[in-house]
Amino acid sequence: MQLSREALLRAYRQMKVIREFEERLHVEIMTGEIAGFTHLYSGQEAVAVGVCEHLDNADKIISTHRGHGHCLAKGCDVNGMMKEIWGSREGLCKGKGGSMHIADIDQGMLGANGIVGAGAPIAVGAALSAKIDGQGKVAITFSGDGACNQGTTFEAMNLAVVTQAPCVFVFENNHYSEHTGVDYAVGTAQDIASRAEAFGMKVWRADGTDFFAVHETMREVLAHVRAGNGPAAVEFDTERFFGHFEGDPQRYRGEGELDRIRETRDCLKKFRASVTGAGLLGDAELDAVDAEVLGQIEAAVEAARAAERPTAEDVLADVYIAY
Amino acid sequence: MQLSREALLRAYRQMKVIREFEERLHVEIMTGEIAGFTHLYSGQEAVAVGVCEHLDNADKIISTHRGHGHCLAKGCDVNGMMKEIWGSREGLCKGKGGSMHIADIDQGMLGANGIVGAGAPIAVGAALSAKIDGQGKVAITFSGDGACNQGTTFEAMNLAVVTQAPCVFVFENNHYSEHTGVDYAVGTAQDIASRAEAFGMKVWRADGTDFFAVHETMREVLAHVRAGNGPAAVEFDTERFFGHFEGDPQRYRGEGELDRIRETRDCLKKFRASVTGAGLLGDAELDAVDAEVLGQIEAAVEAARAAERPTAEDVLADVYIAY
Amino acid sequence: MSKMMYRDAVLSTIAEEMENDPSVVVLGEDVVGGMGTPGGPEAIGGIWSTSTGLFGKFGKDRVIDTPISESAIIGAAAGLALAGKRPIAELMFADFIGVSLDQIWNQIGKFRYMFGGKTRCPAVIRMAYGAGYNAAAQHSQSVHQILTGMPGLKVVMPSTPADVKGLLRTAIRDDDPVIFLEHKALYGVSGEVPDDPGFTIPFGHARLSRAGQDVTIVSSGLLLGFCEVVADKLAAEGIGCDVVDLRTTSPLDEETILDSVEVTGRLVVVDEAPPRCGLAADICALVAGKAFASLKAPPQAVTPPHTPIPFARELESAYLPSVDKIEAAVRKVLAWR
Amino acid sequence: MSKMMYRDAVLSTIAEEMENDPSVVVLGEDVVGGMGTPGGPEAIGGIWSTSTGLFGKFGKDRVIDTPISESAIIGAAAGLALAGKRPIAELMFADFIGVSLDQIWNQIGKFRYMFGGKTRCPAVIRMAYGAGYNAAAQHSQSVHQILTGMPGLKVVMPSTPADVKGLLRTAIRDDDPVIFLEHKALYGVSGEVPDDPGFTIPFGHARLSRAGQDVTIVSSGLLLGFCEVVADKLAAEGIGCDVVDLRTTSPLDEETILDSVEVTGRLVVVDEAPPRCGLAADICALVAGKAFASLKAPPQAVTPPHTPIPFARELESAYLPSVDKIEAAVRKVLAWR
Ligand SMILES: Cc1ncc(C[n+]2csc(CCOP(=O)(O)OP(=O)(O)O)c2C)c(N)n1
Ligand SMILES: Cc1ncc(C[n+]2csc(CCOP(=O)(O)OP(=O)(O)O)c2C)c(N)n1
Ligand SMILES: [Mg+2]
Ligand SMILES: [Mg+2]
Repeated sequence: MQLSREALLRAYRQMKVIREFEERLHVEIMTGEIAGFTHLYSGQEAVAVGVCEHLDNADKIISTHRGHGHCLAKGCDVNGMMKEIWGSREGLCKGKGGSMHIADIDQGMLGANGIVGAGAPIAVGAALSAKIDGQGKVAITFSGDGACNQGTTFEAMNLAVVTQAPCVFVFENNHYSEHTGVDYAVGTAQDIASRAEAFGMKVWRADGTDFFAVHETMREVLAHVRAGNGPAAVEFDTERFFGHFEGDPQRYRGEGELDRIRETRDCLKKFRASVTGAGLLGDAELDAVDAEVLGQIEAAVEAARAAERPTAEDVLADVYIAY
Repeated sequence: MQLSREALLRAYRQMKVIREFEERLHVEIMTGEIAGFTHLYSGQEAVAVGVCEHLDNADKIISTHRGHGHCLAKGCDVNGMMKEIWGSREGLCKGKGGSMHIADIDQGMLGANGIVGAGAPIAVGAALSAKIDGQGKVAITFSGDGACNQGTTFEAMNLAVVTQAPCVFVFENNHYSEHTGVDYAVGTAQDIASRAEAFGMKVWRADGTDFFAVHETMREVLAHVRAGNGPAAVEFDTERFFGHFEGDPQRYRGEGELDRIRETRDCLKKFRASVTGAGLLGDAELDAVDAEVLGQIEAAVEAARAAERPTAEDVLADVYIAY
Repeated sequence: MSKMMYRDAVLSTIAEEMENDPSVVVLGEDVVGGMGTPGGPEAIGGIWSTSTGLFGKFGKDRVIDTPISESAIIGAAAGLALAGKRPIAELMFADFIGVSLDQIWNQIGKFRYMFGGKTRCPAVIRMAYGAGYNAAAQHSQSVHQILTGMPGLKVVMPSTPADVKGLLRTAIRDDDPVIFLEHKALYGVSGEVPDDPGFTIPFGHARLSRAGQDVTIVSSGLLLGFCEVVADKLAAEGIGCDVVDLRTTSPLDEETILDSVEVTGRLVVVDEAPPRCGLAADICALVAGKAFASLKAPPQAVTPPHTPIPFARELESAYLPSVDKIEAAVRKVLAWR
Repeated sequence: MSKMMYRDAVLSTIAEEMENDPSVVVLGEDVVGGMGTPGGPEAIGGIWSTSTGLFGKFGKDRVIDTPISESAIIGAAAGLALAGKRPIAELMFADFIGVSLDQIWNQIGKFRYMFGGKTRCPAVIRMAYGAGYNAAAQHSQSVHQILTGMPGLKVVMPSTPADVKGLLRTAIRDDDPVIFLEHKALYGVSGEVPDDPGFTIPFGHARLSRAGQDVTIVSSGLLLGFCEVVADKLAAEGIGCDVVDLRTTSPLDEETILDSVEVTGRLVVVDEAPPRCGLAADICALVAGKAFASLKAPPQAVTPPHTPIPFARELESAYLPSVDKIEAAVRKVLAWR
């Protein structure tokens, strides 16, 4: 289905925000200013955006350790996120969560998650809530090719089928879990989607570096799930452009692999080529978006750097609502 | 493949021992003499025996909460088991384990297990040990139709495929997990075996109330696995004759279901009809086995009743080898 | 007041709260029972009879029978709670936190804090715990000591039907995650329960079930009753025991404990968990740290030994704290010096 | 003696034991690293560099790289151990006991007892624990208090490279299951390690890392070093501290602790776990119970507050016990009365 100019521009912008957010963090992290483990989403933007462009705040998503892209695509505030990653008390989570634990319940973003595989059952719960409400809302869980081996992911798929929960299992196969290849760690002779299918749900597959493929596939998937046909799963083939976490020397990559995927599998480049080729958008307007986004990220970094730091008293706040 | 008279008699005897062991417990439990939760294996004997007749002590099995049949089929001592169930210090586990925790490592019986799904990963470990030893030995895990929904079972299947462990996942589908039907709890549109297949292993299916079907299937399965082709799974369709545990009023059963399965799905009856029909064994020799087994069980119960009771000091023994 | 069993106090409170608040949802294994069987839904409920009839009343969207997948059960409760519902998840046995701990500890217990205080996670996780049924090492355990040690969780251990009623109402209405521990051996015990639909018991308020001047006995759950027996026996000899029923181990009512010890100077803590890093040690340390000057004798813990729970009747009885062992401990602190 | 880092003491000990005993097997996520990638096996090892080179030396049957399936990892270790091997399983972060606790707690820890004492389960489960890396609530936790409370498990917490060497040898050779806790912030710390291939340290024997007459400080792991700093500072003022490095929390060397407190009469326990039902309370209760008459001041615990572990640098520093907080606690017990 043809997207409007506005929708195209918004999708591009969303992907670009994620890309620049991550590319900037990659640089900033080397300065030592940012604490903790950070896992960057660069390269996978088309998945987060292609999925979340179909959702509103009442639809829920739950993310992973590599969560920035999902958060941004679902509408989390760029400044609030940057401040969180900087550990400021003005951050989305007051500096208590950091990169791996960003959440914004009001946006339907139920949290990045440091525990691989933990998100899937939580999404089933959110989907069961949507089922009770009966408004055709869904819950979506993002999982990696590594997370798809965790028992919780399997249990969640079965529970979703049994309860006919409106839940979508989005598998982002970027071929690596930390330093291990998907061909080793996922035993199946076929693919991740086939394994999901064996649990009794309908599955789809698409190129995760092609925004249009993701978006179009998700249209079908969501039509199926919102209509009350139970859960579904999608496997997107995608690429991560950086290491598993910042600091990873990536010696497990093939020769020239990083250059090749940046060259041929870059969702932003592919998007631009496609929309300009089809005459839907021009390079100039995309360049304008690029410039604007760069400015936004620059401003976010400056704001994060200047933001208020938390204090020792903050440690004790917010454990319980009432204790 | 045709079994020898000796093999046929032994198989029948093994099944009969299990049957009479369980039928007797069913009666004894009502007297209140036996403590704890007891889950009886009556009805499923052809699976335990059809599997274990192919194994020697260096092959390992791991069982479930419904473990008596597997233990007996794998060679655990009848008296030692009865004493254990009676909680005697002469029991196989000195009265510390009870019905749900009988093990006999020397027989390659790595334990009944009170935690549903816990056995599968343990079996993979035992299989990895066999792989290191390189003697063509295997490890077998028995799981119910309920246990096949536990995350550990799925993780174990994937790990077995990834590591090409000589492990066999035997699924005993008796249609119920406690009070819930398999059609509800196992989401897949197909069967349990199909789900195992999606993990990348070869699977088989057979009638679990037909000893010959089980035995013949396991011959193929074990030839495949012992030859180094990685793990395999088998789904046996079977029946449990008693409640989930003793005391279960079984209101979830269909009308006449218990009579029907005792009539048409009794592995002992089917075995007898088959071997006498084919002229391989005569009713008289089978009756002789029956009588002998009844005597053995009677003796075991008497021995258990008379066996030494544990004392308070025993509580503190055997936690650590050296502390 | 009505007389009812502990298990019925659980069931009736859940039913009432479901009636009052459409966001309350129940999930767990066999909470309906009979799903997918010839007997059909509710042919038999769960083994503790704590959800009987709920499915018929509230339907399948709010009474969710699950496969044997405890991580998914607790995870689903987490998701329901984050999405605005008030899930009550049932673990059939407390021992099954082993297969679902991450969702309890690292998820439900941490959301509010990790997410900067803006997230509510009003999930109740009920579980049957405790020994006394000869269910052996994997079906008899106490887990409150493990969960009390986990920040973000509230932990409730009612010892009477009335406390079940008042504390479970509070739990369901609480905006924080609550672990609700039901002792298996208490399910069949009857007691008077207030009829007032507004009756609740706040968390962090212990109950003084016996009052005396000579020794403080702290306990909860099944063993509370054992302590009362000892207190009554000693009362006949003119020895007065304060018996403190904790009701909730997190939050802990430090004040009631410390106030009592300030008077008595002597403390016995009776708990069903293993001794190391357990609740008994926790409370002995609290008192030693904060009421040191009042203490006339070493704080005494009565717990099982540091072993798994054995099966045989004789072994399990020897394993568990008994009235005799409690009495001996009390006499020991009274005799000190 | 050789100077080596804590992480290298782990790696070299594993390599030596694998060399000596063909039944020793290693398994875990990325213990090989690079499996199924263009870079190939060992392209990169695990994130802690504690298994580098093992695959090349001992091959894929004895160095088993696993999918992300912690229950299966620990379960497989259980099966390997029951079948006669000596598995060393690695959990990348101690926090992942959440997804594998059943296999640790209800399986590995209980086999020997449940099965009547005839079963050996010589599994070592290594895990990186502790805060200090701003890894936030799900990647920074201490878990020794949880596992120490579980009968059947031995729990080891080395604070120096030499202790890693001696204790890990003992762990691998032990016939019981052992939890081996490696503090993330110590991996890069260097120290002298005995070269003697027979060097082992028995479990249940604490180390007196500083000796003094005035106060007993008990700790382990990373915080031990903080306690030493405090002891050295106070020594300059003429205040003598016994600093007890527990080395193993189960079995616990009660004797060394009690002997010390009998002399000093004052106790400070410094521990990284949350305060409730933690190790600090455990040891305070032990001392209050068994050395009551010697105590001149209330036993004092220095622990983080009862909150999850926050992310930001300022918050994590404020959360963790610090040299200053330890010093203040020591001065407080010294000043008591
Ligand atoms: C339960 C658990 N096990 C292991 C880890 C460590 N870990 C973090 S990310 C990761 C790899 C995840 O791979 P994948 O699911 O493919 O996601 P990707 O990193 O590719 O986005 C691992 C092993 C963890 N955080 N949680
Ligand atoms: C982790 C765990 N969850 C739940 C239970 C309670 N339980 C014991 S047996 C059982 C049903 C198992 O069904 P299935 O696997 O089909 O085996 P069957 O009883 O039919 O032999 C349940 C739910 C348990 N023991 N362990
Ligand atoms: Mg990946
Ligand atoms: Mg079954």
